[in-house]
Amino acid sequence: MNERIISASEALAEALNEEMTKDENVFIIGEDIRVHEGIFAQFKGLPTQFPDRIIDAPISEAAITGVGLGGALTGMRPIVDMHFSDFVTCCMDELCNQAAKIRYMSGGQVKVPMVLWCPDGGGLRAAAQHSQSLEAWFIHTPGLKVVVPSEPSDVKGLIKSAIRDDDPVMFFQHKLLFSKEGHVPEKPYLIPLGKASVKRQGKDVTLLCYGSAYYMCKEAADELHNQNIDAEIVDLRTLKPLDMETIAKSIRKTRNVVIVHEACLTGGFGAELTAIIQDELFDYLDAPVKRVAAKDVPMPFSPVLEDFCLPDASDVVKAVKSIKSS
Amino acid sequence: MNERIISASEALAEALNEEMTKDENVFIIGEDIRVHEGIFAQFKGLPTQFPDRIIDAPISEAAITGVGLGGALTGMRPIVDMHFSDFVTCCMDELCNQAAKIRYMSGGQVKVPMVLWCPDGGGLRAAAQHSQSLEAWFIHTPGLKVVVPSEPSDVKGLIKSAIRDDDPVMFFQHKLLFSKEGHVPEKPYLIPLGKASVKRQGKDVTLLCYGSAYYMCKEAADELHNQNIDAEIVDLRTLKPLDMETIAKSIRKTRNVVIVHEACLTGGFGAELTAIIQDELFDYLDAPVKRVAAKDVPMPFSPVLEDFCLPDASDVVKAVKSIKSS
Amino acid sequence: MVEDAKTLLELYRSMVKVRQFEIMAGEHFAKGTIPGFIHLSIGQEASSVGVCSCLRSDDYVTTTHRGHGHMIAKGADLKKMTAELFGKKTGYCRGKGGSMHIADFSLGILGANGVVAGGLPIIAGAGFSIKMRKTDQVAVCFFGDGASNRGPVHEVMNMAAIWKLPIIFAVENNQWASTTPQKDSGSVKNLSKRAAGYNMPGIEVDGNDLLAVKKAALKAVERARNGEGPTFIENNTYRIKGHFEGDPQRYRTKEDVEKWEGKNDPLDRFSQHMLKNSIAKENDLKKIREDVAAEIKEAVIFAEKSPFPEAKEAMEDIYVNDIKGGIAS
Amino acid sequence: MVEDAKTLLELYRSMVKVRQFEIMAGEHFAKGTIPGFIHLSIGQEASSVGVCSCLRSDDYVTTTHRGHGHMIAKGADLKKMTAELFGKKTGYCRGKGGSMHIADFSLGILGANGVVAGGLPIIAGAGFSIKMRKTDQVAVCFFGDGASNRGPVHEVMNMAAIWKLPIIFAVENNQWASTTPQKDSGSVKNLSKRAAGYNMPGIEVDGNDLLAVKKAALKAVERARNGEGPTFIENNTYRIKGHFEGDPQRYRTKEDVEKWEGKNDPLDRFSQHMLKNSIAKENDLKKIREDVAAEIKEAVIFAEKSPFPEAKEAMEDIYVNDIKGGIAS
Ligand SMILES: Cc1ncc(C[n+]2csc(CCOP(=O)(O)OP(=O)(O)O)c2C)c(N)n1
Ligand SMILES: Cc1ncc(C[n+]2csc(CCOP(=O)(O)OP(=O)(O)O)c2C)c(N)n1
Ligand SMILES: [Mg+2]
Ligand SMILES: [Mg+2]
Repeated sequence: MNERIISASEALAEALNEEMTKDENVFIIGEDIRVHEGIFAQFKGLPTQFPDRIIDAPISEAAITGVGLGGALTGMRPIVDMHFSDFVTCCMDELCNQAAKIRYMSGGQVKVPMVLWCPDGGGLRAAAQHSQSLEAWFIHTPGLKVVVPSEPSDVKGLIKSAIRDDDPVMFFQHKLLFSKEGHVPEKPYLIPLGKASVKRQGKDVTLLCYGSAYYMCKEAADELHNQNIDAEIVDLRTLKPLDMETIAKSIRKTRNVVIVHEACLTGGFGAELTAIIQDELFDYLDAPVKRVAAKDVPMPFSPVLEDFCLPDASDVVKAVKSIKSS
Repeated sequence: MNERIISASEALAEALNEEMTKDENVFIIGEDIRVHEGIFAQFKGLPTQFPDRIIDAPISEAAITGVGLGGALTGMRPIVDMHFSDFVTCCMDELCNQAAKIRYMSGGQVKVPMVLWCPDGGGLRAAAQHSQSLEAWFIHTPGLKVVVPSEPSDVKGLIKSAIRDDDPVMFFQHKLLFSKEGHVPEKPYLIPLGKASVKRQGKDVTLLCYGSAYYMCKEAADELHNQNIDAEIVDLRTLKPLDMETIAKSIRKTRNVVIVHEACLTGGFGAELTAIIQDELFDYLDAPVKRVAAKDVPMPFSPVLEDFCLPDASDVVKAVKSIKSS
Repeated sequence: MVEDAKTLLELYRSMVKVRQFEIMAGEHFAKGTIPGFIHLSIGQEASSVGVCSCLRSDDYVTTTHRGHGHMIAKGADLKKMTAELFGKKTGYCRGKGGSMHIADFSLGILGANGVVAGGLPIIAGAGFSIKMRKTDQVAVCFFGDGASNRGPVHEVMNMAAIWKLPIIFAVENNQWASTTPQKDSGSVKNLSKRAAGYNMPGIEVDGNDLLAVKKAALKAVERARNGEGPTFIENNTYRIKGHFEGDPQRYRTKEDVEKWEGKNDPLDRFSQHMLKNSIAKENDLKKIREDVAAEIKEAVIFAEKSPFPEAKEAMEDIYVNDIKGGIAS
Repeated sequence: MVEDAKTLLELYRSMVKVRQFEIMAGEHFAKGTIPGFIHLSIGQEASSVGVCSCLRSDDYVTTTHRGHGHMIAKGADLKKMTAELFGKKTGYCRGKGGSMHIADFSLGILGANGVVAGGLPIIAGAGFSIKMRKTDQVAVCFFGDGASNRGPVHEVMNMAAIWKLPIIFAVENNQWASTTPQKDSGSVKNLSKRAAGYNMPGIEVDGNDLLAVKKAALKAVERARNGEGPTFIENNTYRIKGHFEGDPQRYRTKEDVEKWEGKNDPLDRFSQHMLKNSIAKENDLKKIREDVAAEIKEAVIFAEKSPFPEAKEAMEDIYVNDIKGGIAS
């Protein structure tokens, strides 16, 4: 078997290359993407390969998002690079009042095949305006789909599906995961939106996670294994649509759930997941659903403080033990 | 007893009048507020009373919110009128990246005594861009406080506290509630942020609600009473900070919870509430926490469609019976 | 620009359509047949018709909360429009949009908008897409004097200028933004003056003179089709009706408004022009008004007879690949 | 504008402080003592010092991601700044802000900003508040050529103009916004040209000539203090260092940069001016540089010796009336 190992950046660049080759209506617009080929090298080779379809725009997030939306409405498949997910605050109207709603408001006259690509998350000592994980806002915005991949192979399969999808997709990729390496099949493949992946089988507790939290859960599961707790890891990959089937199957087996995400706790996606789970699987739960998430603060700069605010594997272990030892 | 009955608009105008009289640093800035004295007559008399402190601005939501923030940082206590809550999309950066975070980012150097006043909600056939209830976004934004009053007396006591509060407060008032009337004491009074109100005592089920949902619960409780179900209504009034004590006390008694809000279901504040409740009160729950909320769609225009999408008292009754008959 | 009589009469017909449609809408709103709120553009017809008559059906337009005129001038179907305003299933948006969200993508009308200046970022995309697809389409965004103070206008104008996008910025300076006079909210009286800050031609037009608008628009359209870039056109006009139907209009006097009626009315001015220059006889014009009245009447009957959508249709049209509205499915 | 020698030497000292502080910061970033990322303004000192030297300590300033110069020129404490960059408890923001969020509200410095153009709406509020409180303070917002393309700039300029707010728009056109040259992203070469669209004076200045900047700023400050309204000043300058420390700068050549060093360097230009006009001797200047070096050294020692914050301090400073970070309390 040909088990190729590449980074998430390479996986992304490869996927984009494939999709842009396949469909000449796909283009990428953002700020300062041509020279660096993406600050995480995630667009490597694309400016050379597709000189007219990698677009450097002025610092004008509203207009840039408008190019995505207006482009999508008129025959293109734009990918809008938000640079850092924190800057979605500069184009919320274009995203949430326009892109998310125009299909519905027009009675289904039109499709909006657009990807809003957002590097997000903390750990870079980049402080409060460059470290957020904002997926929960968009979960609460009907009309948008939300994807948050973790491993390089997920990145590749999901970005391709997101590009081909006819609805606006928010695609969040954690800044620290671009350099992560993993197996990525060489043949083109798609991962459908709305399919979770059971990445580790276990019988004692279900760890529900996405994005950077997957790696926390992976580490935690190893540690729990040493302590004779057998954790199952479900990487959600897509938050909207959500793969409730896979989630339910796992919970019916383990009867214990810990949800992990890097976004701050209050009002995060973990809240919604918990609400659904306790409603649909009430009788299967041996313990309350536990949530592990960042502290409810703007992300601080100093390493000591940031490390304290971000969740990590030990928090996951602690949360599991709070329900598995009771 | 002098039980004066006035509308929410009158209660608001009175409260604003009191606070503006008391503190000359309070001003209101918004669009088209002087001539109409507020489209819901909620600023009645103020332009005459305080000609220099009721400010009509150009259609520039980012700059207007900036006036609020910059004013708050330099000695004023601004109230920013968002016109319709839907337009927060035009100033999310000023609200969520700046106002919410500046105190924290500066290490506590400064206070941000600013109120963002937002009429929200549906039922006016105003369609997708004029009917939203967006409080959940701000619950997930550390640094902001969130208030959603229902009855006229709450409006008065809470807006006064919000104005005096030294942190940025998002104050959501449902458009259809301005004309609702109720008892409002004549003497000035404050209702502290973070205090829920048990508005009806009951033993069978706790209805947690805020804003327009309070009136749905009130109607539902009457109906449930006819069906021999005794509902307790807890009007949260403030979502952040949250009065978990009052909530817990009620739930420990009733062991059944239905949460009601007008915002759409997925990712709404009901999710967070559910997650906290099932965690902290797991053993007190006889049934899953149920949520009643709007459908997960952009609000449609046609009355038939809008009525279908909005929650109402009958949905609350149905939700209660789904857990109280099992 | 020499137009033959037939063309001119068609322009008149288009203006009459807008006018009569809106009069009808105002009446039905007052009666309660039209829910929600509506904004009429009566008195601004020369702007919508003057600009849109220069466009092909594959050109793009974004409009505003005050968009009936732009829609109709671009060729929208009166029946579907009326039905939409009535909230009916047969409306343009199946009853989901209403006046503020009407659109006809088959005619390049990318939507009215409930957000002031909401159409501008969209037009940037339409213009950009034209450039990428290398067609000779053009893209027009209508917006108001009030809208001109919003940030996205600046971003889009700059972007259109640096990339020479085939965009026409058609601002309708009707002197009011709700209760706010333009002179109080705008730092320049003539918004066209701002165009220079983007290296873009800025033209000020008597916006109630149909042919003047058309002349300016034709030039801008030509420029755009030739890949020479955007143009900013300021149509100076006046909002005769209240901001919304039902507006008590305490901010101005009846006399203020009257100055813009009668001989300053764009329809009157254009009919006078045609009569004076013997392009048409009063009878021709009358016939047009009657034809249009019949058409509007038909549209109303269509709308009245149409059913409301069924409640469950609310759950359709959210996603292309439907995820059934809820997250858990 | 005749300045005495002492004043001029103080201006020089201020520029030297900025320069040496940033050289130190670059070195410590390279060493890893400074976490995160930092943006240096080396080569732009005439702008920060020229403008801020016209201000009183109760005047307001908002700055940017490239804000060390503005901070120091407005009088910020070098120890607290260094400690903040190092992430220490004794820093301006107790380690919570870092380079991108330094602020000193006691000096009217309303914050650096991680969001491009993020300071502009804040300055609107500061300017408005001055007007309401009827003081004669002024409010200055620094921003970049890249920032000038963002929407809020437009909104705030219009608002400042109609209300005659005492604001100075100080754009530092350093010809680059990250990898993007100003000529590719801006539809006009001279951003000051846009001021006319707001009925606002727009002045273009040789931004590396300290006295030219100061002269323009003084005039603008006077205008603002007198209630005559805002001014737009464009300081043309150049970003000598990369966009951020560590920037490989593939978008320009060494030669491009060198043109702006040496005799075009603002510090060199100003010292030459003083030497030529016998305002100061080389020894005076040297003494200043040495004094500043000692001060910087002290600041570094202070920062190095300072403790990191304790982890639990992360839960402080969120709210004034603390709700303990969590919702359930
Ligand atoms: C972003 C935003 N802010 C405020 C409003 C409320 N509003 C609707 S129309 C309007 C006035 C618009 O004036 P103008 O752009 O001149 O258009 P006109 O109504 O004159 O056609 C306002 C303030 C809105 N819909 N969107
Ligand atoms: C709203 C927003 N968009 C993008 C960025 C990323 N970014 C940071 S600095 C910068 C360039 C700014 O250029 P300019 O305004 O000219 O300032 P300079 O760096 O030249 O001082 C960009 C694109 C950001 N921080 N905020
Ligand atoms: Mg107008
Ligand atoms: Mg620059």
